[in-house]
Amino acid sequence: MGAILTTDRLTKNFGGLTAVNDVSFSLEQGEILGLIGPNGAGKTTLINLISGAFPPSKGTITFEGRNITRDKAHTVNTLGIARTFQVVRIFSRLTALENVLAAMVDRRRKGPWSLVWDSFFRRACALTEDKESCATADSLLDFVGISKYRDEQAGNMPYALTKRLEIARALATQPKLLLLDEPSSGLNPAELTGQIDLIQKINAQGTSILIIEHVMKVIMGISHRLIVLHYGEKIAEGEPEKVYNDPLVVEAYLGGDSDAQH
Amino acid sequence: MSARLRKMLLWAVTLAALFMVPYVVEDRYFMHIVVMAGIFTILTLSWNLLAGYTGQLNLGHAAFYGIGAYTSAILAMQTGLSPWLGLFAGGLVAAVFGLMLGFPALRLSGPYLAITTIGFAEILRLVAMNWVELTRGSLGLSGVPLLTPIKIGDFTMQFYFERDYYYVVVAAVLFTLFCIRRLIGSEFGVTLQAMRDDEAGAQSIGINPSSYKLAVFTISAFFAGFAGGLFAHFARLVSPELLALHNTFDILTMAMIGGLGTIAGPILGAVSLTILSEALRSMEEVLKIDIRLIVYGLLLILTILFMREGLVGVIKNTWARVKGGR
Amino acid sequence: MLNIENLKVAYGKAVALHDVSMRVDRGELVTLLGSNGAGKSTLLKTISGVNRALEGRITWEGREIQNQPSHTIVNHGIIQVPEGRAVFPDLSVAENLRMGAFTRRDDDGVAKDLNEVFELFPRLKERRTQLAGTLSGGEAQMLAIARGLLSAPKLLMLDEPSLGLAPVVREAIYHVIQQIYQEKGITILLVEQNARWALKVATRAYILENGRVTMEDTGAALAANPDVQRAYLGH
Amino acid sequence: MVPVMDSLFLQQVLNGLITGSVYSLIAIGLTMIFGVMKISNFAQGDYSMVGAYTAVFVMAWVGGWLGWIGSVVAAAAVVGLLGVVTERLVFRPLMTRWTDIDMIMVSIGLFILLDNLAQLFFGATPRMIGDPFGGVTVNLGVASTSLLRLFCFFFAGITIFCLELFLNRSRMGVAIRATSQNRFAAQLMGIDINQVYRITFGVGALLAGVGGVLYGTLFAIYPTMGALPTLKAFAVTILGGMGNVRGAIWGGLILGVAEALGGNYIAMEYKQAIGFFIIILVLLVKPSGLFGRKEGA
Repeated sequence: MGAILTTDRLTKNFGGLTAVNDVSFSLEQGEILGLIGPNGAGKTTLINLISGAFPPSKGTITFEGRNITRDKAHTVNTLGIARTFQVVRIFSRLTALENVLAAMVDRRRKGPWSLVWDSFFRRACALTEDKESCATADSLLDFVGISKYRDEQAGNMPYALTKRLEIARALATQPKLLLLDEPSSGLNPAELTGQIDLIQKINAQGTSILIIEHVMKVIMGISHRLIVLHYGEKIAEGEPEKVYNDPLVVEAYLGGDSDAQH
Repeated sequence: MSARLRKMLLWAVTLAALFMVPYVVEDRYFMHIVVMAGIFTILTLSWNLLAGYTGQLNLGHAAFYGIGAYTSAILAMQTGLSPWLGLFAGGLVAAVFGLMLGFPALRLSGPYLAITTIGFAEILRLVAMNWVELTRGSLGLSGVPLLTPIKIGDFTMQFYFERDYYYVVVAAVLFTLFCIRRLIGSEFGVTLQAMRDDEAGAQSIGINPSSYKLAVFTISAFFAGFAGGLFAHFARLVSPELLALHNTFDILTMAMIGGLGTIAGPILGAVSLTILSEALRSMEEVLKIDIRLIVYGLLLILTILFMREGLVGVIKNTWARVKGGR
Repeated sequence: MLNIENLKVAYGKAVALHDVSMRVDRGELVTLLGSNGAGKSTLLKTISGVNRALEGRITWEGREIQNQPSHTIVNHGIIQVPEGRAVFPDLSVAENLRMGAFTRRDDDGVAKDLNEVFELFPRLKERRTQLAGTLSGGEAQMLAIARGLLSAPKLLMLDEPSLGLAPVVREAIYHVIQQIYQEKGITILLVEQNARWALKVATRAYILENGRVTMEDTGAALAANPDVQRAYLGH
Repeated sequence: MVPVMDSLFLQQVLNGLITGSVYSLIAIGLTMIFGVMKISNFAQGDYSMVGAYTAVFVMAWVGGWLGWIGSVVAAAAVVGLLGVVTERLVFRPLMTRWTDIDMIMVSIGLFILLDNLAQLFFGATPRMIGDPFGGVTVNLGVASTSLLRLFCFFFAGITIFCLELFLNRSRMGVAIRATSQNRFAAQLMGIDINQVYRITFGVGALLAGVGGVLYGTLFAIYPTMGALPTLKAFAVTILGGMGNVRGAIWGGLILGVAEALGGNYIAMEYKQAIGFFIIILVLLVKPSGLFGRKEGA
């Protein structure tokens, strides 16, 4: 046990706006940590900072004892952090299977030229005919429950399922930590339940998870702990029930009013 | 197994048909056109690798073609290097330039990349025009040696007539096709397409877009340079005209009309447009005007407006409809 | 005045609004609450004719207006003040206001409204010649609202007017909104994060969740409803 | 030696400014169209070509300085109309489902089409626009130039001034600027976006047309002349920041002077490449252009 991810006084400014302000927290090995907060609180920015989409203005990020503050997105992924996006970013002209296959390449060891070499001298035929890789990819599609769409172009899949495809793709990079940015946005209630099950299943396999979610039913049900951001600052942290009833959090969500009674 | 057998049979028939062409058509002018169609097929395939599979619009592709042609010609004329090696040397030198162009291209996209690549080609064209000691300027290098004969036992293959070059160019197209198909089908190809569809998504699975873009620029340039070498030893004349913008525009028109981001598209586009343009040229005697390029421009516009997936898309949809209709 | 029936809107394959029905009557201040991604902005954009409705009807003063082009909607007097203070950064404050009156031909009326707007927002008068991109967040929000007022709205739709503003500035904006409603008598459809304040000033309110209306009542009743806290947090 | 150098230097600067003002004019059209519609129009130089040929015909018909001014007006009308028509037929259908590549490609298609239609109709022989002032030269003390060239410079200036008036004073002009800054907010103001597109494209083409007459007055006119103004206009636009009208004015003058000086002091052969050297440098150092803001997040 122990912290797998730690951020120390993380700050991000965009022009004059401070999107994330002095945020420190740590995520324990095997934990599901929920990240909530009102619209514009800086949740997605925080995930972008951790995943290396852009560097923080101040502060440090440590993953498994290694300082990853300045690492680029692709490096962060090869170290063992995978993510999904608020608005899905799947490869729309590739099939579901190819989406997963693309993520399975062991990029810790292989660069482009090594893949070029492979395509002539290692692989007998096309990647989609490689039984071993396809078996692994298929099992991932099966795991998230979309094997029916294996050979469908991802752009033609129903939206709810592309969110699952994105998770399968992230899992294909064999992450130790998974960052989920609103995995249930745009889903209907029936689809929500499936999504909760899936996230718990992933966690049960030992993957730590940081999840942004605005659907309370999802976040309260699965998080071991919650962090609340408001105006880029961390205003509460702890057990879901405790955080949920924290007056400061209620205030952040419902808004203050000069003559409101507490 | 039968599917595989059918595929092999199809290949055998295609190869046999390709082999027979010079025996059926003996017209030298026609064979000349076919050879040029082959060279443009290689150019179009290589341009499409960049534009169709990584979404990078390179409008300076003709520069690589020219570099390959000059390299191979100069090596053969000044050092006596075998033209066969020259073809690959031309490809390699073009690849080095491709890598060089790749670096600025990493930070640019859309119109910025388009104009930078045009600038790259135009600067090199001016160099070819003005470095007279090496290139003989706008006169060009004439008398580039022919490909040297190949001896296999008692049999000697000479490369003198268009039909001889026809076999070379068919082999070269097949070689290019083989390489590009292998690349596209592999992990490398899937990675490129992933990047093209969503770069941030690609980074999130550990793809470093920069290094892949550099690799594709280099590979794409290699094949263009290779095609340039073929042209040099076939036409025996290399001039700065090879690097001109209109060559790149021809290439992109062929790729778009055939079908961007497919393998069959560039081949279909290059072959059909070459044939079309010859048909139009023969009509010139009747019409008294050259409407070849007008048709090119019109077709390019219409393709983008009404058939985004090009001829390949049209064929695919028609096929699906015929099959569905049954 | 505005009536929405069974509205369905989607972005590509993602359905943003399923079967939304609501109405705004003349002289009302209606509030639309809901968490991030519930579909509030989508609803406003669809009313404004920027997004297309797949199904359902929007009627304005008895006439169907769904999927009319946005400039026609503005001509009807339905004006949206977009989220994030979307002013034109390289136009001056005066030019921004002029764009607000783009569809109007009554120059005298515009001049009169401009004076009223400057009374409401004296700071904008001071900064008339300044580029809008150099304004502070609060000033830009004021400009966005002022620009909306110059369009001569019959219905003013405010999308998250207090988003990302410091508390003091927020209070000022609230004050102005109440002034616009009470003194000018303009009908308002308000999307707001601060549920407590919004419910206090609203005549009626809707709660939107995952693209569906889940509650509807008077502002006071909803404010008193113990479930609202839960509802608003997303149950 | 030094005074000679100096006067040569100033002479080149003057020549550069005159050519540059024409570059500015053509580039402003390009940058406006990019700013409002995000279209990189590679056929922009062909609008100039059409403008130049319009002038050739009007001059043949009327002649004299009246003919010259008449040809500018005619070119503006003809090319403006051409712009409106191509916008409607070629670009508008792509506005809802465009990608950078599609837009660039379709404009390249238009470029190939116009280039070759011109060869068909006008023949390959280069034409000149005759000098209505009969080759009178003006001595400005330190440098001299023909009255005609000076006239071109002032004409470019006046056109740019009129454009600035339009963009800053008229309702539609401000609406065009507003749309280029925030399309969504512009829609909410009741601005008819399609009308803005039409007018922007019309005005953008019109400027290229007028620029074409001036370009044709300074250089030769031939059917494939459009490629150079297109490339120059792109160089200027990138220099000044894509979508930035003021940037294009300065960018044009800078490119004109840089070419004149570079062509004279560095290497005449590479004069046409100077623009490319500059833009490659600019793109590597400051991709948003010398006068550009950072592109918004």
